[in-house]
Amino acid sequence: DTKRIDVYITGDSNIINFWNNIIKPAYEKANPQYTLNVVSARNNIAPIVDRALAALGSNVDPQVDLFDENDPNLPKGAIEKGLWVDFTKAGIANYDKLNPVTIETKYGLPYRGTQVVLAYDTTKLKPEDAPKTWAELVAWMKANPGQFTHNRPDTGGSGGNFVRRAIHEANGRDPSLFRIDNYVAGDSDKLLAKGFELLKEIAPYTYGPGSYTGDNMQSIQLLAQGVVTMVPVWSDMALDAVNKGVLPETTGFTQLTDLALAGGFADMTVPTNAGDLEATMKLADIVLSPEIQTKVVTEIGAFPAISWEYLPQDLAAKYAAMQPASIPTFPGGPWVSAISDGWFRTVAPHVTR
Amino acid sequence: MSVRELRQAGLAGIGSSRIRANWAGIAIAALLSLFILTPLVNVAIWAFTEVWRYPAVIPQKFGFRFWADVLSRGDVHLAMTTSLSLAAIVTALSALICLPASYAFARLNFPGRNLFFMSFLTVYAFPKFGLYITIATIFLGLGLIGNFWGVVLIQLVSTLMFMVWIPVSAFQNVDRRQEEAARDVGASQLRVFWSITLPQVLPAISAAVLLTFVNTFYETEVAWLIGAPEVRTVPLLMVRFINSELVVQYGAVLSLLLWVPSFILLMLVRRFLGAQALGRALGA
Amino acid sequence: MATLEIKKLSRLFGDTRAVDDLSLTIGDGELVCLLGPSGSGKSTVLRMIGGFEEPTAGSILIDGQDVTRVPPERRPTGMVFQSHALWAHMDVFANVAFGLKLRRLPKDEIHQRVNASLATVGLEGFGARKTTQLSGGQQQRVALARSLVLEPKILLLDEPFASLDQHLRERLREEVREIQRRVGITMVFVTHGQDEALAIADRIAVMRDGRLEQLSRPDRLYRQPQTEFVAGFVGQMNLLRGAVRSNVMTAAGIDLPVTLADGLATLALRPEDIALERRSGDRGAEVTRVTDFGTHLSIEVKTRCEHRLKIMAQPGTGWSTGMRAELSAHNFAIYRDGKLCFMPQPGSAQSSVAA
Amino acid sequence: MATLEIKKLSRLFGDTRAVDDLSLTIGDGELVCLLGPSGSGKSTVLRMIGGFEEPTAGSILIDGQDVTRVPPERRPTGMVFQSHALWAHMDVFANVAFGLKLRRLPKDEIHQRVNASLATVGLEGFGARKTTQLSGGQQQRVALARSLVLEPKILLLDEPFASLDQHLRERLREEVREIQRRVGITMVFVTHGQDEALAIADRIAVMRDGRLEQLSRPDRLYRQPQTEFVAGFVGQMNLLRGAVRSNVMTAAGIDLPVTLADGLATLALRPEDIALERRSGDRGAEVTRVTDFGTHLSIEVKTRCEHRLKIMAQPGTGWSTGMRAELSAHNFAIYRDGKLCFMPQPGSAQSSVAA
Amino acid sequence: MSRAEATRQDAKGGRLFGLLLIAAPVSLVLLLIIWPVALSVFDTLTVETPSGVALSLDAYRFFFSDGFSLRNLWMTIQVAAICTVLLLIISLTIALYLRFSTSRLTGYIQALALFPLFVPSILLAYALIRTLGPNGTVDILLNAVGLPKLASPYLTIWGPIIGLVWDNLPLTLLIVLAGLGNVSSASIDAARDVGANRAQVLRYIILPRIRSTLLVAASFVVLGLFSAFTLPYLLGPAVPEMMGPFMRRTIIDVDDPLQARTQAVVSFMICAAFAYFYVRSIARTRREQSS
Ligand SMILES: Nc1ncnc2c1ncn2[C@@H]1O[C@H](COP(=O)(O)OP(=O)(O)OP(=O)(O)O)[C@@H](O)[C@H]1O
Ligand SMILES: Nc1ncnc2c1ncn2[C@@H]1O[C@H](COP(=O)(O)OP(=O)(O)OP(=O)(O)O)[C@@H](O)[C@H]1O
Ligand SMILES: [Mg+2]
Ligand SMILES: [Mg+2]
Repeated sequence: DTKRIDVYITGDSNIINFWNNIIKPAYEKANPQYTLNVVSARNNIAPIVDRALAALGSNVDPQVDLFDENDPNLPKGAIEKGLWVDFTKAGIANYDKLNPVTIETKYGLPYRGTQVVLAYDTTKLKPEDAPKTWAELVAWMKANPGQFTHNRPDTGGSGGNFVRRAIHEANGRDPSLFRIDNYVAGDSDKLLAKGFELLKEIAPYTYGPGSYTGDNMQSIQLLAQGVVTMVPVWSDMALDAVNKGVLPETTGFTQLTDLALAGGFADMTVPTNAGDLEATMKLADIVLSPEIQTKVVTEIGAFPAISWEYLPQDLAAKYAAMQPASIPTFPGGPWVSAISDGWFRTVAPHVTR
Repeated sequence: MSVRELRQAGLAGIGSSRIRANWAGIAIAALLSLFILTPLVNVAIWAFTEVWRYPAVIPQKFGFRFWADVLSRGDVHLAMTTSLSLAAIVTALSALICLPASYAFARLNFPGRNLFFMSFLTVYAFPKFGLYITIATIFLGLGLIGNFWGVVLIQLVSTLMFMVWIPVSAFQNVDRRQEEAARDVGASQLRVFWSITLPQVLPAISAAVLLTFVNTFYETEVAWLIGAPEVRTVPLLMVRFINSELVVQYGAVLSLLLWVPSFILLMLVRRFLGAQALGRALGA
Repeated sequence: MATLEIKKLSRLFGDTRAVDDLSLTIGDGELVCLLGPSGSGKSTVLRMIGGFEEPTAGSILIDGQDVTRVPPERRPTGMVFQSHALWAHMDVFANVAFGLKLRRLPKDEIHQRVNASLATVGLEGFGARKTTQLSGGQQQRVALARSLVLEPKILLLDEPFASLDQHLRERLREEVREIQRRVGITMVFVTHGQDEALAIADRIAVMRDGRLEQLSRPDRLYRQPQTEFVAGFVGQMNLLRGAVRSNVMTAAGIDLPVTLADGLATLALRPEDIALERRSGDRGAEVTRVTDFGTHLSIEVKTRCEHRLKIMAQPGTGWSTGMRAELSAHNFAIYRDGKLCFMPQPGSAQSSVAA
Repeated sequence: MATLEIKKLSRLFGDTRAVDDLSLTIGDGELVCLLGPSGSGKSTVLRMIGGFEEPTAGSILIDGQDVTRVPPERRPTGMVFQSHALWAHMDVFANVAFGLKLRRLPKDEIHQRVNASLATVGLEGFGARKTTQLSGGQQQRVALARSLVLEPKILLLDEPFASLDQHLRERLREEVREIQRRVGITMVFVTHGQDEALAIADRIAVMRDGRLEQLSRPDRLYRQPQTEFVAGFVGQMNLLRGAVRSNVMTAAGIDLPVTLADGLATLALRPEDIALERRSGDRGAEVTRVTDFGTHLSIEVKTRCEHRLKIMAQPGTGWSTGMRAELSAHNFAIYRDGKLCFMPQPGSAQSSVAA
Repeated sequence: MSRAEATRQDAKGGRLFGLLLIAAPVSLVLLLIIWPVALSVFDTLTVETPSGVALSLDAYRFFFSDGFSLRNLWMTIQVAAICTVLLLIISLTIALYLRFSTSRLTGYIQALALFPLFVPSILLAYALIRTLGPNGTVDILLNAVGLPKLASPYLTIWGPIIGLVWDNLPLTLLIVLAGLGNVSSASIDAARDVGANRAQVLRYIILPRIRSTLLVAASFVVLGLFSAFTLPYLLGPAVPEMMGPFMRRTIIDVDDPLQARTQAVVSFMICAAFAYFYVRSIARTRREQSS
């Protein structure tokens, strides 16, 4: 009889498949007495986290061992209550291999990085004309109304990071203004509001106008069906889509060069009341191993969380080009709700249809 | 009157109103077909499509590739078994506790009868999300979260209204005289129920059972909020296929797979539904 | 076959006295009809005998045994319902066999008894039919067979033919009577059709407002109704308000010798007990309508004092509207406070009537 | 008031010939009853006259105008339904007023006409009642008022009193007849009760399997039924199979002089046309049952050759079961192939009968 | 024990027996619906202060002064109203045809109208996106015959309306059909007899007669619409959103369970009003049928 480790995946199906097809066999081979249970928690992570929090202090098993991509700062007070495992003290062998820039909090364990890029239809927009800066992007949108859309910032993330790029743009393209610990209600909201002003300006030129899609996938579908010319997408997902033929070969990608769209590293979190903490730590360790990290690059087209030096040489050489010098990140925590709620309240209703 | 005359007269008769009535029928049938069938047919086409990009009227490439993919996926099989056993268990339990209750509502007099009867409406009247959030916190303490039986419990509650109301109106429609006649020839109360009452309400009960089964099978929110991670049902899989699967066709294939049982069920219960079991139960 | 004794039976529904202090004894093999207007409590009595309704007071004895609290399935009674109450999910055979099956009789015997019973009601070979494939009359007969097959001591019938048409009703009524004679069963038959009661009953119990008005043989009920209500309810009757003065009853301009104290009274005259004699000019009563029923004429006349009377005459007697006639009665009854108080000896009183 | 002419009317339901080549003319102010067994097509005829059913063939003329294809709302007919079909969401007044409102009459006139119409049916002051607060008879009268208020040329009534009890039915029947006389309206009245038809109709149309069997005045229908079916359907009749040989009709041991060719035939004898004479010993027919209906006795006898006959006798004639009697008929009819083929001249033939 | 006593005991036994039989489902409702609902309501009406729990209407004050929330509520009401009207019109048309036609098409129409009962809403959302979505099948066909594209209802208020109408059609139809079954043909014939044409028959006889049935159907639809989630979420616009998705986003994304509960209670209050209509209409129809 084997014990079960429950892993909740926030990501799209490519991530789920990655866990199921790559990590799960590796883990179960190394730890035959355990089975890995991969659960899709698509856009619905909060109740599960609440559940773990509620079970804290009782001896109830919350049936959660690991979240593959979660913000330990949510819900408020979870860290103080001791919900999350502090990885600096968890004794994970591969922890030291982590690329320091990827670490945002000691309660999160980064394991893959990705960025949002702009995917577009090369039959309608020549690669040489693709916008390279925010200003060019806005100009293009105004020249081609209805040809751009992104998904709502509460789902999926590609749209959310586009929104965050607007906030960066409105605040002098300085990502350092936004840190995990410097959200102050009121003051910070003013910074965000400036970004929302930019978005309001382009809202009339989005598809619909103002018909923001429900998720990453729906944006890709609109692009695939030729409804729009350009959407922000997660780089790994979009590549996968091209491979699978969902997006035509004629799909092009571009990144803003003045400041890239925000991306980031997925932080695994582990609740301290997980059923079998030791086995879960073994899992975390395996995910950070060079073998799996190599697969992160080759299988899902993402960036490794550990430093390139631990990965095969040829791989580093091949993908270094695609990897920008830095991926601007946007902190989670209270910022997430503030951005999402703010966007819903100020930007989305702005367009009258 | 000769046959020819008769036919002429008949045609004249058909002339005005009968044709008009049938035009109405044809119009209704056509519009309804368009409304109901178009999305379904469309999905059916997608299921056999490999590439279909605007503006081609016919998909660029047909194929069965995704069928093999879907059919070989372990999660599909697992979800199917989970969903089927969940629906079967919930339906059986629901029938077990609701049928005696509906008999009591229809035939016995006890204090608070009407109030209790109407209380089942609350199952339908309170927004599910608000409700499940609260229930989830209660369940957590009971260890029912992520538990198959927790999901069963909540699903059971959602089935109560149909499962009580439909049989109640059926029981009320059974002629009391028939039951008395059976007692008259020597049947005990229990025997009367078994041999006389039950067979007559069976169509309505079948309708209720099938509806319950279908509703449970297709339920999404409970399964997620209460059931994860243990309970992964087909609709949850569908949600995933639609929201986060790159390949559109997975959803289409799964849809087609699900419609086969739906269609069989529909054919099965159409007779019972035609008997107005449902509408009357809901108070028309 | 059994005797049935009902003692001071009452049944209240809330404040309604559906049955009120009713006593009745029915002999072995007798067929008694309960006759009365709608709501008079007939069904309630029957349902109490069958055990479907509990008496508020009083008791019911079958063959001397008190069955007042015995549940229906253990009473030796069988009931045929107005709505026949066949079980639609069983075929004819199963309907009739159900009671026998409950008694765990051997298959062969069930078969044989069901078939015999179906034969009794003239439905041989209908066993495999669905009940919905039967006409109304056939369904009623199946209901009858279903009760008869159990050989109940007492058979109760609650307006079994009310929903059938006239011809069918007459035929079935005769069949029931025939079967009753043959099987010798005790029967209580509820009806609100007086013809039916007269045609079928050994004795008739007329009910009104839950109470028993009169219990008599049909001919006595018809010829000697003990109350004004029975007089008016059974058969056609001309009821005329009037008064007695010095041993003469005067009503509607008719004078009749009686032996009664003075005071108000009601004169009851059967249509067939009035004779008409033609008068010329405008003397006598005026014929206002003549209806030919084939077997007899029904003549309506209007007397001088604007009373309307129905009179029965032989067909072919040539009466027609507008004619004038003098009336004479050869049989009558006088009621006071609703009770019979005077009736001439047969053949004695014959009085000419001025109209 | 109007004349109604039906010409070669037929109606098929699938393969069923509900009405089959029926022709009929009804005069101004006449009341014609359609009489026939269940399923004979009476309602279908009526519904075609009212416009609720389309004829498969044939035509309907009202006052000479072809209305065969005119929808019901534009026909000058009014219909009273068996189930009275009152609109439960309207009060009595609104029910009666509805048709007038559709015609956009001024309020005052509506008020006055509705009240007059309610008065006609004896329901003054019931206007504000809910229809559910009325008794069955009152509901039927409202239905009648609802049709009458529109002053239809022809009033159609489809078994309007079938669901009411005997006493009430008789009273309403007379009221309808009264109203018809007063208003002078043309009426077609469907019934399957022969008494009702005999009591109310100017002429009776007997239907069978969608065809017209006979259309006559009630007395002629009763005394000279033209077909064996009519003879058996209207009133009680003893129908005895037999044969004619050398101008003597022999049936059930009865010999009667006729003038007919030899061959099989059916003898029809009304119960009231048979006289009984008492015989001693075991000669003659045996009395098997005597039922006292008050106005008459119904006697059943069994002849030597096992034929059963019904005979009507005066009450008080003392007949009882087991007696022996000799029968004689003073009126009879002979049918061959279902058609009347011989009837003695009134008063001529009187034949003693051996039993 | 005397006989009378025995009878009384029997009656009492019957009552107890009745209560026993309904105990299981009723206690389920009490424990899993009424109790959590009461908890939710209690939550929204109180705040935790240092001195304990105090009554407070703040949550509601916020909801009813927040334009955004109100706009979502208003949209839900709009969608519910439009859906209800559409559903009633469509079901009434179909039901009238089914009730009064003898044509063979009735079987087909009925089967068709009932089919959505067996299609989960998630599947329907998927199918509608493929069909009515931008450059979906309808657009493809329009384009093929040279017509201009459809303004896609997808991601507008009409997306959920079409989906919800589709989804709720069978139940509404069944209720209306059952109601029409209570209108006797004779009463319609009688109306035509006194001169009412088809429209007038509908207006004066059928509609008044099935008024409470229509109310039942409408209330039932409205109750369902307020908690509808899948269809508005997948087919509807980002803003305004219907109460179902709004509640979900409030709890999951905005992480404000209190407001989510407030939203639920507000929806519930509106539903309760309709539930009241519903119960009253049922009582009325029952009364009418028994008389
Ligand atoms: N279950 C009951 N509850 C309340 N009152 C009842 C009940 N059954 C009968 N009654 C009342 O008792 C009285 C007698 O009813 P019952 O049915 O015995 O009359 P009936 O003579 O059979 O009439 P009908 O000829 O109409 O069948 C009526 O006033 C009736 O309303
Ligand atoms: N709508 C219909 N569809 C099919 N058959 C019908 C229809 N209406 C009547 N019939 C058939 O036509 C025949 C005549 O029916 P109709 O109702 O006219 O008889 P009826 O004389 O009025 O009988 P009843 O006395 O029972 O009312 C019957 O065989 C009946 O089954
Ligand atoms: Mg009764
Ligand atoms: Mg008829």
